[in-house]
Amino acid sequence: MALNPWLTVIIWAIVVIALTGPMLTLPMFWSRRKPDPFRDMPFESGQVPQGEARHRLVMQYYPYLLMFVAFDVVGMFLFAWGMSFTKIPLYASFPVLLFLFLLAAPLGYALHLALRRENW
Amino acid sequence: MEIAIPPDLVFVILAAVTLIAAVLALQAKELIYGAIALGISFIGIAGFFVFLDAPYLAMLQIAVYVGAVVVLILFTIMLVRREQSDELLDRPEGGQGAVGLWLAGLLAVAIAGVAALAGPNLPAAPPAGNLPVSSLGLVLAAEYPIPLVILALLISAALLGALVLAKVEK
Amino acid sequence: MVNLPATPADLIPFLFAVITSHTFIQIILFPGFIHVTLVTAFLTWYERKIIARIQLRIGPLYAGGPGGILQPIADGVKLIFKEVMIPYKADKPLFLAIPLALVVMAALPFAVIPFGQNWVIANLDVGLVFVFAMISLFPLMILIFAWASNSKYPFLGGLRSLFQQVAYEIPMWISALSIVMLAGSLSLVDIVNAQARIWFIIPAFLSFIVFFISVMAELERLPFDLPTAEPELVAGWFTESSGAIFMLQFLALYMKMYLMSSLVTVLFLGGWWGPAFLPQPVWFIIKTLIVATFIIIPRAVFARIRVDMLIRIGWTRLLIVALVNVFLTVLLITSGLTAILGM
Amino acid sequence: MVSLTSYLIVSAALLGIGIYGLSVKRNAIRILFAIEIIVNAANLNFAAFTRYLDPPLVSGQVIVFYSIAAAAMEAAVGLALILIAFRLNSSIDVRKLNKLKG
Repeated sequence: MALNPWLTVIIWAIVVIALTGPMLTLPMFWSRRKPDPFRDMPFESGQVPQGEARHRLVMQYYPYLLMFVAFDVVGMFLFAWGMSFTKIPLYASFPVLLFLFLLAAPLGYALHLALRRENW
Repeated sequence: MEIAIPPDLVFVILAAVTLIAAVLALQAKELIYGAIALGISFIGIAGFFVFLDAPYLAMLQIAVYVGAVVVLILFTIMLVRREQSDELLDRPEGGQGAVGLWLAGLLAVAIAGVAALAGPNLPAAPPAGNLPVSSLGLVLAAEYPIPLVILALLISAALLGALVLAKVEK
Repeated sequence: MVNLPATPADLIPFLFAVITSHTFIQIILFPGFIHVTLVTAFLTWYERKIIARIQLRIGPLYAGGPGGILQPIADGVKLIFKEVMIPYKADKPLFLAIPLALVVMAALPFAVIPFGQNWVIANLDVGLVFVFAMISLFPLMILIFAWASNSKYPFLGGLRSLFQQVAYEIPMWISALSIVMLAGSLSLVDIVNAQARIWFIIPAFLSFIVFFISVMAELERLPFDLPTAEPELVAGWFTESSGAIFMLQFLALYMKMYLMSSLVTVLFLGGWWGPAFLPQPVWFIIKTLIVATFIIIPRAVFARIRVDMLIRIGWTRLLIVALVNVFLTVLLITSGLTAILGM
Repeated sequence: MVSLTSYLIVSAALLGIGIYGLSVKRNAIRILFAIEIIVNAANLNFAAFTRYLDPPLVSGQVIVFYSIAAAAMEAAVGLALILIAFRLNSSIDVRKLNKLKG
């Protein structure tokens, strides 16, 4: 009776899409749809929207995104090591600890920047 | 319940999704759509990794590429985006498009041809389940310590460089 | 083994065999779709009731049943029949597709959550990483949705949501690492089985704290609900959604809350383990609801913090604590204390 | 069972798409897309060969691991560079970034 678990995951995804999709598509049929420039206007507390909506970007947090990419990779490496930590001899874990230790330098620099500068 | 789904069918669907999304990533008019198509292409590759008995790599692919790199790309696109200029920028000049197409097509056909010619001599697949997930961590930590340390240096250097580049100048 | 039907006469036995099969029951009924949506709907009612109690109000009352427990159904029916409004110049395909994708992303990890020894849809050997990979797609979806709605409040809210989830994802992963090291496996079933003697909250209390705070921030619950801060941003990244779109986003958010509560239960609170007079899934759901209560209560108690403070806390305090915790776990395992604790 | 050849053909097609993007596109972000596609084609090859060796060898997966990590960092640095180029030139057309040309 054992189905391949990945196949079960795919069936589960299909079931979810098949059962929630109608919630989105069916209202399209019965809901009244009358285009009206005032109702379709973006919400700005009753004001008429001015300017481009997609241009107010906060540049100041960009470095955090860069750190996120780096530590995403590090996290995945640590998981691969962590699940076999009890199965490998202890000395084999030293490179990983060295790996973490080496990463402390950019982390420290980034946090130093983050704490010293008020802008990010 | 046992439902026999031919693996070839799943493979063909995956390949079609991956390749079409990769083409769209380069050809979509709007850069944002291109980035989304790139993400879908990465997810297709993750599907191939599941097929190839490497589920951990598939999860790594989704978490790192789709969850982090595509987010960064989208954010950068929103920072540098300007209305209408993207499309003009990507239209090939003169015969450039044709030359590029020829070059790429020739290369791809040559490699695929070699692969197809070598096909009968290539090994058939051993039964699945020979690659338990935990063996990856075992090999990673126990057999490749030096690359791990070099990778730490690489990540440190890249992160420091990127941080210095992206520092807000006053 | 069920043979595909050859003649129309075989169709009914075939369908019967499919419907009564274990996989089908699991996918549709118990750990599957109906259970997940019902508990999610219950959570929305439960949250409103709890908050009302704390603030000396009564909360939902009129929608039938004891204490207005049918309120979520009334809300759902109302939202389904409302008009779907798409703002001017919004990116229509993305605006419609992202809410559905959010629900799918929130529902997919339930496939690997074990509600009992045999009550798991798919016991993947990379279960924990699968959950994290799916959760990491949320910031991307929210960013795309915020961009697609072409309006200022959703865009600002979406960016805040992106940075917040990005800041708290890494501490969450690294605090879960010590659980992986203690259990020696990524499969959630193995992780729960490793807690038969002692729950991991005891040897890994520090990572429990970090994980719980990160979960609060990932769920954008209150002290950390900046992306939907009502006074400044109206409703954050779902300001422009209406009708069915709003319902799907709401469903996805509460599904994610249920998911994260059950993840805390699996990782730290011993999953389905409990005295044998109740069946395993009941223990699991009781524990999960207790965790959900602790996630809900701060909303009625705390005030909101500033966005730069929020991000800075994630990167400076929690990440450092999580990394220190990894070293502590290494010491714990190598010193043999885990063997004394009977693990 | 799917044969190794089909994986190699898919990977070759991905490589072709990537090379086309590299040689034709002028937008720096598109060029980054093309590079990522090429790296993915290589990763697919490694994973396929690892799986089809008998007995299977985990080392190929480890190589993919390192490759994904390196490609992610490459994207981070590349995007930071693109951002700087945009701030200095207000354009991300790679053909306009030729100030250093003598």
